[in-house]
Parts: sequence; structure tokens; C-alpha cells
Amino acid sequence: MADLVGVFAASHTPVMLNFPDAVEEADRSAVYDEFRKLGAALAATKPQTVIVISDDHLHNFFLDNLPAFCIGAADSYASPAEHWLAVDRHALRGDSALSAHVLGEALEAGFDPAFSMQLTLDHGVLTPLVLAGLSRQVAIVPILVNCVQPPLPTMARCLQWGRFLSTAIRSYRGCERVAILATGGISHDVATPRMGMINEAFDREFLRLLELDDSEQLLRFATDHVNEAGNGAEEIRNWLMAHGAAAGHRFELQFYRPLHKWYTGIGMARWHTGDAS
Amino acid sequence: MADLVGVFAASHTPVMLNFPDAVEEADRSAVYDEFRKLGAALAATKPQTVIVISDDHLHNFFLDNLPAFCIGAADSYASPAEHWLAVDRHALRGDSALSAHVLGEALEAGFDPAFSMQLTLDHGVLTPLVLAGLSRQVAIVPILVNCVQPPLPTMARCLQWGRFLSTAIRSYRGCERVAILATGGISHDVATPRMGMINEAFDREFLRLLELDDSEQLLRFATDHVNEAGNGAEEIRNWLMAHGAAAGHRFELQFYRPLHKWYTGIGMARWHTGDAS
Amino acid sequence: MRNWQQDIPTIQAYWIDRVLFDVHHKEGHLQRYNASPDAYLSAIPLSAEIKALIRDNAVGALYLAGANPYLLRAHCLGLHMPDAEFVASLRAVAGEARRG
Amino acid sequence: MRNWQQDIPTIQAYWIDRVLFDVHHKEGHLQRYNASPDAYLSAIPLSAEIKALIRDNAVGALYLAGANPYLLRAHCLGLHMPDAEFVASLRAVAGEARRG
Ligand SMILES: [Fe+3]
Ligand SMILES: [Fe+3]
Repeated sequence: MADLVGVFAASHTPVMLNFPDAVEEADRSAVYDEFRKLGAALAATKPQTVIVISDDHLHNFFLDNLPAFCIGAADSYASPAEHWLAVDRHALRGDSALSAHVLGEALEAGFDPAFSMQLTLDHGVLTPLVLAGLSRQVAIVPILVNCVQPPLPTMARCLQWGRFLSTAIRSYRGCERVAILATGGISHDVATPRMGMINEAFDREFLRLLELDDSEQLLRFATDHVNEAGNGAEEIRNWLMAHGAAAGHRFELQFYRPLHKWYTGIGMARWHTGDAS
Repeated sequence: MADLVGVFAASHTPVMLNFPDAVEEADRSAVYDEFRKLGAALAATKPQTVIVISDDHLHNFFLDNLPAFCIGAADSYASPAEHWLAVDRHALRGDSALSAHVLGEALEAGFDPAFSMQLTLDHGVLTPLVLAGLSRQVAIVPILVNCVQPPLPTMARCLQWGRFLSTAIRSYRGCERVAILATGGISHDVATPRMGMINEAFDREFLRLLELDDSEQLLRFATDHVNEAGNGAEEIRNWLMAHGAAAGHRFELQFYRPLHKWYTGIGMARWHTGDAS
Repeated sequence: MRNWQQDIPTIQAYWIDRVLFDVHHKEGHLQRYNASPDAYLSAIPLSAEIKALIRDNAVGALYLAGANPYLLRAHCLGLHMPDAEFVASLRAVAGEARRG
Repeated sequence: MRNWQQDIPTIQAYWIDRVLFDVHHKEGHLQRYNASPDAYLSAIPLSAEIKALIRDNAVGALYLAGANPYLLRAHCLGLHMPDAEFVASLRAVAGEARRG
């Protein structure tokens, strides 16, 4: 039976890699430093596999078959999907055995995931792993949530998925240590008239409610106010999955800074599932 | 609010069209006649749209993104997907408004469908509609259930989906009359060493349990015995969706005959949801 | 403002998105598109007006027409459109974006 | 007997299925495959043995190797393999199929 040794979350954006000089040096260093710290903290939990919860930004999926939730089930994932992303191409190692377990358990438990044996992962998965120094270290199981093309799954459903994940990990006999990394958000707009604006108040309240750990308030706030925080903020679904998986364990905000020139409210956090509690 | 005016089910197989002469004339006539009768009964319920529950036989979907459940959301669907299917190419009319409603309600109700705005439908949807004389008459919403590539959704989940569909139809304000046609099964094997064998006893018991309308027994039997009835029998998921939608209304078997030369136990049936009851 | 212009894509939005997607994901399409956007778009079932918006990188107008924002963003990054232009085109249609 | 040889495809089954799917769903692939199965298969990461099974329409052996049965069936219908041969090839491996 595997332990959920740690749960982490971090924002992602392609501009961190494509336009590093768009922000002040101090901001860039701070963000890069914090990603390295997050990477070190994640590595310190000694996971055998990291379940990476993110979204496909319409590279693997299109309107001809758009899954609400898709579980990657390959031993290797090419990346990046974006021919224009400023990063060296490299494959991410998969863990198809854990993928198969999570997929099977999900179907048994009344979830309806798609699965994929061939994904070319995009910046949503790749950027945080690269900046954290982990993209060549860890094996992953990507879970891709539709945050990018309505109709979207509900915030409540994402929390349910997270709770399910925690159960599925704990019933897995194939390894002993699994971590979760959720990526995306927080407040930002992609290709809307608000692009570059950040709703810092939304972000602070969302982070406060994660810390408070009151699911009802959290879901109410996320559902009612996401339209004030930008289409990129729809990616808080990935944070809610992580929160559901961490079920009741202490949330700790590592870093938050609204970086308008990178168009994004950048947050990093962890839930202390691995601690005695 | 729309009424669910009728729920129907029928087997499908490409050989009915591709190899009509593989069976005796009497069998062929009987099957074609019964399809026309089913078509007439369905037409008599005067549906504005028919939700067709079937499976994609790996023409639209592949292992790179295989949905457990996918809702078609187009105004028109090309068909057939099979370049070798002996049928004239023609488009099936869609009802994207009803599709959008069902999709939205499903996500709200804790289901995780994929959606597609571009499907080229295969014999699973096309053959029964053509033989029933309906393929150029009705507007459809296709719902495609993974019955063809493990891991598959559970039998229980399909019944839940059916119950949900009934609710979603009844909350729809865009039209007044919706019917359901489920296609596939019953006992048959596709490309296995048993191909051409039919488990008639399985089929008779499955049909008896649909009539008996005891969900627990039905699910137990379907789950425990489907491996004795062939990989094509996995398509009873589509019948279970229909059964869930028809929730408690009288089931009536119209026709059953095991046709080894067509490799399939061919059944047709209806649930009398439109009657006063 | 709302996060999305459409609750589910219209057929027109589907075809805009089809172009934005295919150009960056199908073998040889980016080259064909760059060689001649008009020729590339000729077989697509969209109006001349919409095709002109795509050809001219009229980001704001495409956004209002329901183009998926992620596809729009990736398309313009892929064509090396300057970010300042991209954002300015979007800002210009703020008044027409969906609210409520 | 069980309905499926594999609970989830192996990587080898994925690549067999990739070939069976692509030949009938990608522009020009059927022609290329018919012109020379060996040339078509040259770039596919499968062993020479498995490639030979595909080239020779060794239906039963491909079934045992985990090929999706629907793809196998559609492939052979698409290549106009006689049904009697198709079924015979499958019957021949009945003893080796997964049970329980
Ligand atoms: Fe993102
Ligand atoms: Fe079928």
C-alpha cells in the first residue's frame, strides 16, 4: 500500500521560459528560486512516482474529443507539445503501472476518465518540473483536467476526484511512495481583454480558504468568483484536486506574487500529507 | 420540459449490410422486417430527437485519447467511418442544443463525459438507423460508451448514466419529445477464437432480467457472466443505459434470434416509457 | 467580464479553432499556412470576413467570435506576433466582451 | 475464456493497434500499406516477428499479442480477407487464449 508522501501545487506559464526578461531580475530570481525550493521539498519526500495534475492547453486534445479528465497511461511522454516553447525537447518518464491502477480504480468508483497511451505533454506539466529541476528525475502519471474549453467540470467534481485519488494511491501495491504536484492558476487571463491583469484579492482569498480547509466555503468561493479572476484561474480545478487528495492535512503557502508582466498570479504551496498527523 | 417518449434497443453488426447472403433468406427477411417494425414503432412515438447510445469501434477514438463516455455535440455527423461498409455515405442530422444540455447537466451531476463536435459515425449508430428506415428522418444525439477497449466502465455506471439521462431529458426545455435507441450486443465475439459462437442462454437470461427489472440481479448477472458471452456482449452496457433511462417502465422483447452466420445474438426490444404508467 | 465568450463552441468557433489547431499540430500545415494563409483557408467553411480576421491576426475580433483563447495565444506565439500587439488587440475589444 | 487478452494494452499492443488504426484512418496510408507492408512498417517500433504477423495477416497470433479485436476485424475487412480464413486463424489459437 503506497503512502501519499506529499502534495504540492505551483502555477505554470510558458512565458516564464519564453520571455524570462519580461519581468524584473528580482522577480525572476525569486520565482526561479522558489521553484527550486519546491523541487527540493518534493524530492525530499522521496516519491517513486509523482502524479502531475494539470491541463492540456489544446495540443493533445481538440473539440473532436475533449475529455473532462484524462489519465496518461504511458511509460514515456514526449515534450513539449508547443513547437515554440523555449525549452529543450526531452521525454518525461511515465509509470504505466500506477496509471493502470488509478484508471481501473476510477472506473470502479464511478468516475469516467478517458485514458491516453500517447501524450506529448505541454508547458502545463513541463514548465514546473523543469524549473523545479525534476523533469529528468521523477516518473510521472499525468492527469489532465479540462480547464481550457467550456463546458468545464465543476469545482466540486474536482475536489471529489482528489479525494478519490488519495484512496486510489493508498490501495496501490506497486510502490510505496507517491507524491502529487498540481499545476496552473492562480488568477490570470490568457488571450482575453483582461490579459495582464491579476485579481490578487481573489488569489489571497483562495489561498486563505485552502488553509482554512472548509470545503463548502472553498467550493462556493471558487465557483462564484472564478469569472472575476480570469480564464486561466479556471486551473484552480487542479489545486482543488490536490486539496481533495490532501484531505485535512495542513496547507502551507510557500510563495505568492502577482506578476503582471508574466500575466499571472504565481503561487506555490504544499500540503503536509507525509507528516505524522 | 421534454418527455422521454420511448426507449428502444437493437443489436448492430456490419455483416448485416456487408454479407446479407451469409444467412438463410428466412433469417435475413425476419431481421430486416423486425428492424422496420422497430423503426415504425420508434417513429410512432414522434420524437423530435433520438439519443442514440452506442459505441465507437475505434474509428473516431484511439488509444491516444479513449473516452469512457463521449457525447456528440454537432449539428451533423458524416457516416460511415468504415471505408469498407456496404452502405451509401450520408450525413445524420444532429441536435446540438440537446447535446449541449445533456453535456452540461452531466458535468453538473457528477459525470465526466468527453464531448465531440466532429464525429464520423460508424456502423454501431448507422446500421440500426438504416435498417429501421430512420437514418434520413431523425435528428440524433450520439452517446458513445467504451465497450471495445479495456479498461471499460462498469455495468453499474452505465445504469447510473441511464438514470441520469432520463432526468436530463425531462429538464430540457428545447423540445417536447425525445426517444432513446441503444444499439449493440447481445452475445457475440468479434475477432476472438469464439467468433461465430453465440451464448443464447446468456442472452435469454439477460433479456429475462431486463423484463424482471431487478437492478441488483441484472448488474450482478451482467458483471459476472459477460465473459461467457463474448467481447461483443460488452455492448450490453448500451442496453443498461437504456434500461436506466427507462427506470421501471415495462420492457417488451420484440425479437430474438441467435444468427451464427452473422456472428451475433440479435435482439430488439423496447421499454414503454411513453405509455401512461 | 466572464471568462468565456461561449458556453460551448458554435460551429463557426469550431472551424476557427480547427484552423488555429491544425496549423500548429499537423505535419506541413504551418509551412502551408505561412506560404499563403488565403490558400490554406480556401477550403475551410468560414465566411470571407472570418477568414480575413484569421489571416490578419485580428486577435480581439477572433476572441469575440468565440475562438478558444488558448489556441489563439499559441497561434500568435507560433507566428511570433509581438506580445504588445497581441494584448493591445484584445484590450481594444474589452467593451464588447461578454459580461454578467 | 475471457473477453480480452489484456486488461490494458501493453506498449507492444499499442503499436500493433497504431498500425491497424492508421492504415484505415489516415490519408494515403492504406495505399502505402498495400503497396508495401514491409516499407510501411519499417519505422514502427515493433520486432521483426510482430511486423511479419501484421504483414501476413496472422490474425490469431495478433489476437494473442493483444491487438484490439475491433481493429483487427476492421483491418481484415478493409483488406478484403475472406471471413472463413479470418475465423479459422482465430479458432486455431483457441487453446492459447486467456481463461479464468
Ligand atoms: Fe495553463
Ligand atoms: Fe458493435
